[in-house]
Amino acid sequence: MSLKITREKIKNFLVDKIEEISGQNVFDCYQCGICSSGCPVTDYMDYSPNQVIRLLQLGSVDEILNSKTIWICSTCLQCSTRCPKGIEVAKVMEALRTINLRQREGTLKPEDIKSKELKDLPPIALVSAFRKLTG
Amino acid sequence: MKSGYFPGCTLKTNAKHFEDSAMQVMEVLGHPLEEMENWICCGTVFSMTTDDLMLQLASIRNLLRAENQGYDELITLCSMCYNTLKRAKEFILNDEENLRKVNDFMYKEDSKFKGTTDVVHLLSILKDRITFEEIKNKVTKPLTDLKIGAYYGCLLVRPKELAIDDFEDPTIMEELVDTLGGEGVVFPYRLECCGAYQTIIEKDVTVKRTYEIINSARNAGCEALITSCPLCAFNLDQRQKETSEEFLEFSTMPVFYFTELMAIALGLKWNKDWKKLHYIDPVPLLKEKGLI
Amino acid sequence: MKDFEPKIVCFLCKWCTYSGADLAGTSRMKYPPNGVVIKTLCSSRVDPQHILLAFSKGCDGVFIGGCHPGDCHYQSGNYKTKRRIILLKKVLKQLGLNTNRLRLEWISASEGKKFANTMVEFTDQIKKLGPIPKINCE
Amino acid sequence: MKKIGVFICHCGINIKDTVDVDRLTEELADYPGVAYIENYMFMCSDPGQNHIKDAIHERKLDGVVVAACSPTLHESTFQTVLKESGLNEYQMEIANIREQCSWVHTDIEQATHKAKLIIKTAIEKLKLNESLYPVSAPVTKKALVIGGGIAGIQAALDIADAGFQVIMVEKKPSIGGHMIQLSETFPTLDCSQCILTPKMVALSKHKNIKLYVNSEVESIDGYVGNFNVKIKQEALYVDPAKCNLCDDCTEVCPVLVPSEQDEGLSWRKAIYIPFPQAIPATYTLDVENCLGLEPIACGKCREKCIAEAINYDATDTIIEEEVGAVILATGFDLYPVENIPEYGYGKYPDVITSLQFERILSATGPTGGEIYRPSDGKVPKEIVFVQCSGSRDPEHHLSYCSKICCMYTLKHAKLYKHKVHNGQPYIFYIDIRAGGKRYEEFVQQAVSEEGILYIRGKVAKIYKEGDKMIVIGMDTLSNKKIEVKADLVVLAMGIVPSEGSHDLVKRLKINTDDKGFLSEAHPKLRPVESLQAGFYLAGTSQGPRDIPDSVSQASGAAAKALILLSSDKIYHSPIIASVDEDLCSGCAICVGTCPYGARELNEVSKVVEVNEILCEGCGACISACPSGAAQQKNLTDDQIDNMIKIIASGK
Ligand SMILES: Cc1cc2nc3c(=O)[nH]c(=O)nc-3n(C[C@H](O)[C@H](O)[C@H](O)COP(=O)(O)OP(=O)(O)OC[C@H]3O[C@@H](n4cnc5c(N)ncnc54)[C@H](O)[C@@H]3O)c2cc1C
Ligand SMILES: Cc1cc2nc3c(=O)[nH]c(=O)nc-3n(C[C@H](O)[C@H](O)[C@H](O)COP(=O)(O)OP(=O)(O)OC[C@H]3O[C@@H](n4cnc5c(N)ncnc54)[C@H](O)[C@@H]3O)c2cc1C
Ligand code: SF4
Ligand code: SF4
Ligand code: SF4
Ligand code: SF4
Ligand code: SF4
Ligand code: SF4
Ligand code: SF4
Ligand code: SF4
Repeated sequence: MSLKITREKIKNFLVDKIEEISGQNVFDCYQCGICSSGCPVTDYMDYSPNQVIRLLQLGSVDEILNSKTIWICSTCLQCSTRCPKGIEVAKVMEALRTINLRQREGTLKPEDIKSKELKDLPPIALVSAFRKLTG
Repeated sequence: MKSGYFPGCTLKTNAKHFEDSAMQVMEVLGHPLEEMENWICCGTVFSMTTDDLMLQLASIRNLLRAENQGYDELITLCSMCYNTLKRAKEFILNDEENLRKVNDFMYKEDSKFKGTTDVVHLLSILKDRITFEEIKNKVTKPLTDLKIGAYYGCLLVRPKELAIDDFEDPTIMEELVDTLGGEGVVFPYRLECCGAYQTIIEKDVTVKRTYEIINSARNAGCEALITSCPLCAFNLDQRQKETSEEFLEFSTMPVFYFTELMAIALGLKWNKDWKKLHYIDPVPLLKEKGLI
Repeated sequence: MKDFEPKIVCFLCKWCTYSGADLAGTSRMKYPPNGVVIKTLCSSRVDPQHILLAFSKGCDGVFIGGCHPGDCHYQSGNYKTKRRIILLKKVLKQLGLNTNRLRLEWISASEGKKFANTMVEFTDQIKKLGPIPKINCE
Repeated sequence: MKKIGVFICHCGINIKDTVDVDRLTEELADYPGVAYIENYMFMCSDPGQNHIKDAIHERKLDGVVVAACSPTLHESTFQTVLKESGLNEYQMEIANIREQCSWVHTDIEQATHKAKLIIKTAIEKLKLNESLYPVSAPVTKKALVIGGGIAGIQAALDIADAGFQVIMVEKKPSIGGHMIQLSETFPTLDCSQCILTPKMVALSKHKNIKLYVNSEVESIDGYVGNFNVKIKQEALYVDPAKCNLCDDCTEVCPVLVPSEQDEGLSWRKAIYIPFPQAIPATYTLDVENCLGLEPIACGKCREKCIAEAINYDATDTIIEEEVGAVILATGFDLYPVENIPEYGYGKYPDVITSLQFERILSATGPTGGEIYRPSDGKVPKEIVFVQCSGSRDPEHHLSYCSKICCMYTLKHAKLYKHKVHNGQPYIFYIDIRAGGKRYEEFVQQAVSEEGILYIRGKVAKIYKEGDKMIVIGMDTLSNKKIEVKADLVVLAMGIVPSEGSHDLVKRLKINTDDKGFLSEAHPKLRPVESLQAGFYLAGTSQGPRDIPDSVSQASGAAAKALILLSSDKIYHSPIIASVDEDLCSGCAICVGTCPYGARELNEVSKVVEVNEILCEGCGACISACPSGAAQQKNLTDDQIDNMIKIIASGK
C-alpha cells in the first residue's frame, strides 16, 4: 500500500516530540545505512535503524511505534558512534520506547519472568531490563 | 586525592568474585579500595531522554553522597556503573536548569550537588595512575602461554566522549594481559554488543550473540575471555548453557573478570568460592597452564 | 501625519544591489520615491559613522543592500557589513531609536522584484514609525 | 571652487515624461558650484556629446554631471567625452535619474524632487573628486609553477608554448604526480603512463621551461607581476649530467625502503630512480635513509659508479628567480587510512587503499599488472570495494564528497573483471556520482554487462577470519544486512590537500578554505584565480577533481596567467584606498580587514601603506579605521557625508 504523505503528516507533532525527547534531528540523515550495518541485532528487527529514521522523515510514526525494532534495540550505541552525520540513533530508539512507555505498557511484564530464572538473573540484568522495557 | 570505590549491586551478589579479586589486587598494588558509604543502585542504564530527570536521580544521589564524603573521584569496576554515573553527571552539569531541578528533588540530602567527584573506571587507574610497568614489576606468576581475548562490549568505549580508550580500536585490556605475561588477542567481535538486557525478554538473541562472540574469539585463537561488566559476563558465561544446547558443535570457553587473572598473576591465591560463580569452569584451563 | 514622506538613504553595492535596483527600473516596477541611493563598491564600505550621521541629520531610515552571503565580489565584505550592522543596532537601541529604521538586505543583481518590494515595505515601515526623533550622536 | 556643468537627459520621453526636466534646469541653475546647466533629448547621441564638449570649452568647466541613465550603460561614453575635451575622466559623475527614478516612479512631482536630490548628491561628490590615473606597474614575463602533477605539467606547457619562460618547482625527485601511479584511466581506460610520459618528456625538453626537482619554494615576495621567489633545492648527490642510468649503484646499496611509487607494495634502495620513466631521468640519493654521508658510513654506491656521478659533499642550494605570475598545482593526498581503524588497514595486509590497487593493476607495478593479493600472492576471487572511505562523514572524517572515488572504483572493478574473468567484485556505495561526459554510460555498462554488483550501504566493519576478509555491510535497498567473505578489500579513500600544499600555504600565507584546499577568488566566476593577485590555481590543490577537470583547470589558469604576462604593464582602477599618514596611528586594525593583503604596516614609519596594485577598492578597511586615516579615492568619508546631508535635508 502506498504511503500517502502530506504536509501535515510530515510536520507530525509526534516527530517533534521524538526530536525533543532525543535531542536529535532526524532530517540530518542521508540514509547511508551504517547504523544498520553496525547494529548487532538488525537481523531481528522488522525495520532496520536506517528505516526507522527514514519513516520518521516521512512522518510515519505509528508504524514505528508499533514495531518490534525499538524493543529489540539493546542500546549498544554502535549506531550513534558511527553515524557520519552525528545522529545518535540510539537516542531516537529510546525516545520511541519512551513514547510508548509513557502511554501504554512496555514489552516486559515482571510476572512473565519465571521464578527459577529470577533466581539466576543478576540484579544488573533485571534492573536494566525494567528500566528500558517497562513503563 | 581521595578515591572512593563504588561497587554497584551485582558486585555484591553474582559478581562477588569481581569485587573480591579487585580488592585483593589493589591491596597488593598499594592502592586499596575504600568503599563509599550509603551507596544505592546507580540505575544500571543511563536514560537517554532529555526530559525525564527522575531517571538520573539515582546516579546523581550517589555522586552527591560521594561528594559529601569528601571523595575527589569514584572508582567503579563495573562498566555499566561507570557509564551510567559518568553520563548522568555530564548530562546534569551541562545544563544549569537541570542542575537546579535535580537539586530541588534532592532537598533532603545534606548539601547541593556540584559535580566535583570524578567517575573513573578501574582500568584507567591501572593504566594511568599505577601504570602497567609498575604492575609488570609485581607479576610473580606470569600468564605464560595463555591467549586471552578482551571483550570490551559497549559501555567502556561508547559513547565515544567517555570511551576509556580509542572507541573503535582500544588496546588497554590487551596491554594489561600482555603486562600480566599472557597474550592479549585482538578478536573481531570484542566491541560487539552481547545483547545486554535482551537476555530477559529475547533470550534467543543473546544466545546467538554469545555464540557469535565466543566463536569469533575462538577463531582468533583465544582460550578465554576477560570482561569488566557483570551483564556481559552473565550473557557470555551463563548463556553458554543455552548456547551449547542450541548449537551442537559449539565448544565452551571460560570467561573471567580481568581482576581474577590479575590476582593470579600477582601471586594471590585462587579462591575456590570464585569458581562457583563461573558457569564454565575455568579451573581446567588454569591447571593446564600451571597457574593453579 | 498623512503627509509624512520619510527621507531614506540607500547604500547599494555596485555589483549586486545597485544592479538589482537598475533591473527594477528596466522592468518598470514601481516603488515609492523616498529612498535616494549612494553607490559603494561594496557594502563593507559603509561606516557606522555614516549611518549615525544620516540619522542625526534627519534621515528617517537607512537601507543597505549587498550581495548574498557567499556571493560578495570581495569574498567576505558582506559578512563584515553584517557584523557591523548587528553591533550598530545595539547602539541605536541605546540611543532610543527603533532598530527597524536601519535595514540590511541581501539583494542580487537579478532580484529587481525583491528590491522594489523591499523599498515598498521599508518605506511603509518607516512611515509607520513616523519622523525620526532628534538625536545627538556626534 | 570647481566649475561644474550639469547635463540633464530626456532620454526621449523615458525621463522627460516623469521628471520635469525644465523645472530642474531652472531650480539647479543657482546651486553652488553649477556654472552651466542644460537639458537635451539624447545626451548619449553625437549631438548630445558635442553639447558637453562645447560647454566644457566655452565655459571652462572643471567637471561634469550627466543626469541620465544608469552608469552601467554610459559611464564610459561620457568619460571619453571628458578625455576628448582635455579633462580627467574622473571629473565626471552620472546621476541615475532613469532606472532609479523616472522608470520606477509615477508621480511627476515626487519624481522631479527625487531627481533633484540625486543630481545634487552627484554634484556634491564631484566637488571633491580628484583627478586620477590608472595605477600601473611593469610585468616580469615569466611564470612559476609549483607542483609537477598533471595539472602543473599542463599549465607549464601551455605557458611555455605561448612563448613565455616557466620555472617549475617539484618537491619529489620526479614530476608526474599521482597520475604516473595510475593504471588505466576512466572513462576511456587508456593507459595513464602512456598519455602522461610524452608530456613529461616534452616539459623536460622545452626550451622555455626550467625544472627544479627535489625543491621547494621558500618564499615569495613582491606583488603581482613582480614576484621574487626563493627556491630551496636539496643537495644533488647524483649529478644528472653524469648519471647514465646504469643501475649499478642500486645493486650495491644495502638499504631497503618501502617504495613511494608503489605505495609501499615493493621496496627500493636508498639510491634509486623513482620509476623508469622518471623526469629528470636520473638517480636520487635519499639522505634520510642512506646509512650516512657525514662521516661516510657506507660509500658503496660511489665506489661502484664508474660515471663518477655521485658526490657525497653536495649541499642544498637556494635559487632566486623573478617571475610575474605563480601557478599553484600542489595536488592531493589520500585521506589517512589509519583514521578508520574499523576497516582494519595496517592490521590486515589484504585491506589496501585505492592507490595501492592502482599499482597492482599497473603493468609497471609490483605484480606486473597481474592481480595478486599482498598476503599470500593468491588471485582474489571475491573482491570488495568500499566507497566513501573517509568521505561524506562530517562527524568523523571528511565532510565533502571526494568526487573521483565513485568513478575510479568502478574502473577498478572493471579492470579486475578484465583480468579475473570468473572473479566477483562487490561495490558498497551510498550514492553513485557519475556526472561527467560518458561517465554514466560507463557505470551502466558495467552494471548490466560486467557482473559488478553494487550494494547500497556503508560498510561498518571489516575483519579477518581464516584467510578471508569479512566485510559487514548493509543493503538498504533490500533491507538486508550483508556479509561478504572477500579475498581482498580495496578502500576507496577520499582525498585531501597534499601535505606539500599545507606547508606551502603556511609559508606563503595563501588563503585556503576550511578543508585546506586553495581558495578561489569567486566560486563561479573566478574559479582559477586565487584571491592574491597574480596567483592562479590548477588541479586538485583547489578541490577534488579528476584528470580531465584538472587539465581544463590548468589550461584555464595558464590562460589567466598569460593575460597578465602578455601585457607590458598591469593597469588597475585608481578607485582604491589611501592612507593619510598624519592621521594613521599605526593600530593596524585595517590590515586584517583587507581580503587581498593590500595593507601593510610600515614598521619604520609606523603607518599603514596601501599596495595600489593589490587593492581592489572594496572599502572594508575604511569603515574599519577608527581614526579616519584610511580613505577611498573619490569616495571619501567627506564625500559620503556631504551626500548624506543632501538627502537628509530633503531639499
Ligand atoms: C586511486 C585513484 C585513481 C584515480 N583514477 C583516475 C582515473 O582513472 N581518471 C581520472 O581522470 N582521474 C583519476 N584519478 C584522479 C587523478 O589522480 C587526479 O585528478 C590528478 O592526478 C590530479 O593531478 P594534480 O596535478 O592536481 O595533483 P597531483 O598528481 O597530486 O600532483 C601534485 C604534485 O605537486 C607536488 N607538490 C605538492 N606540494 C608541493 C610543494 N609544496 N612544492 C612543490 N611540489 C609540490 C607533488 O609532489 C605532486 O607531484 C584517480 C585518483 C586516485 C587516488
Ligand atoms: C535549470 C537549470 C539550472 C541551473 N542552475 C545552475 C546553478 O545553480 N549553478 C550553476 O553553476 N549552473 C547551473 N546551471 C548550469 C548553467 O546554466 C550552465 O552551466 C551555463 O549556463 C553554461 O553556459 P554556456 O555558456 O556553456 O552555455 P549557454 O548558456 O547555453 O550559452 C550558449 C550561447 O551560445 C548561443 N549559440 C548557440 N549556438 C550558436 C551559434 N551557432 N552561433 C552563435 N551563437 C550560438 C546561444 O544562443 C547562447 O547564448 C543550470 C542549468 C539549468 C538548465
Ligand atoms: S548512520 Fe546516520 S546518516 Fe546513516 S542511515 Fe543511520 S542515521 Fe542515517
Ligand atoms: S543502539 Fe540499538 S539500534 Fe543502535 S546499534 Fe545498538 S542495538 Fe542497534
Ligand atoms: S560583492 Fe560586496 S561589493 Fe559586491 S556587490 Fe556585494 S557586497 Fe557589494
Ligand atoms: S651507478 Fe652512477 S651512473 Fe649508474 S645509475 Fe647509479 S649514479 Fe647513475
Ligand atoms: S565520489 Fe563517490 S565514493 Fe567518492 S566520496 Fe563522492 S560519493 Fe563517495
Ligand atoms: S541527470 Fe541530473 S538529476 Fe539525474 S543524476 Fe544526473 S545530475 Fe542528477
Ligand atoms: S586602521 Fe587606520 S589608523 Fe589603524 S593602521 Fe589602518 S589606517 Fe592606520
Ligand atoms: S579598499 Fe579593500 S582592497 Fe583596498 S586596502 Fe582597503 S580593504 Fe584592502
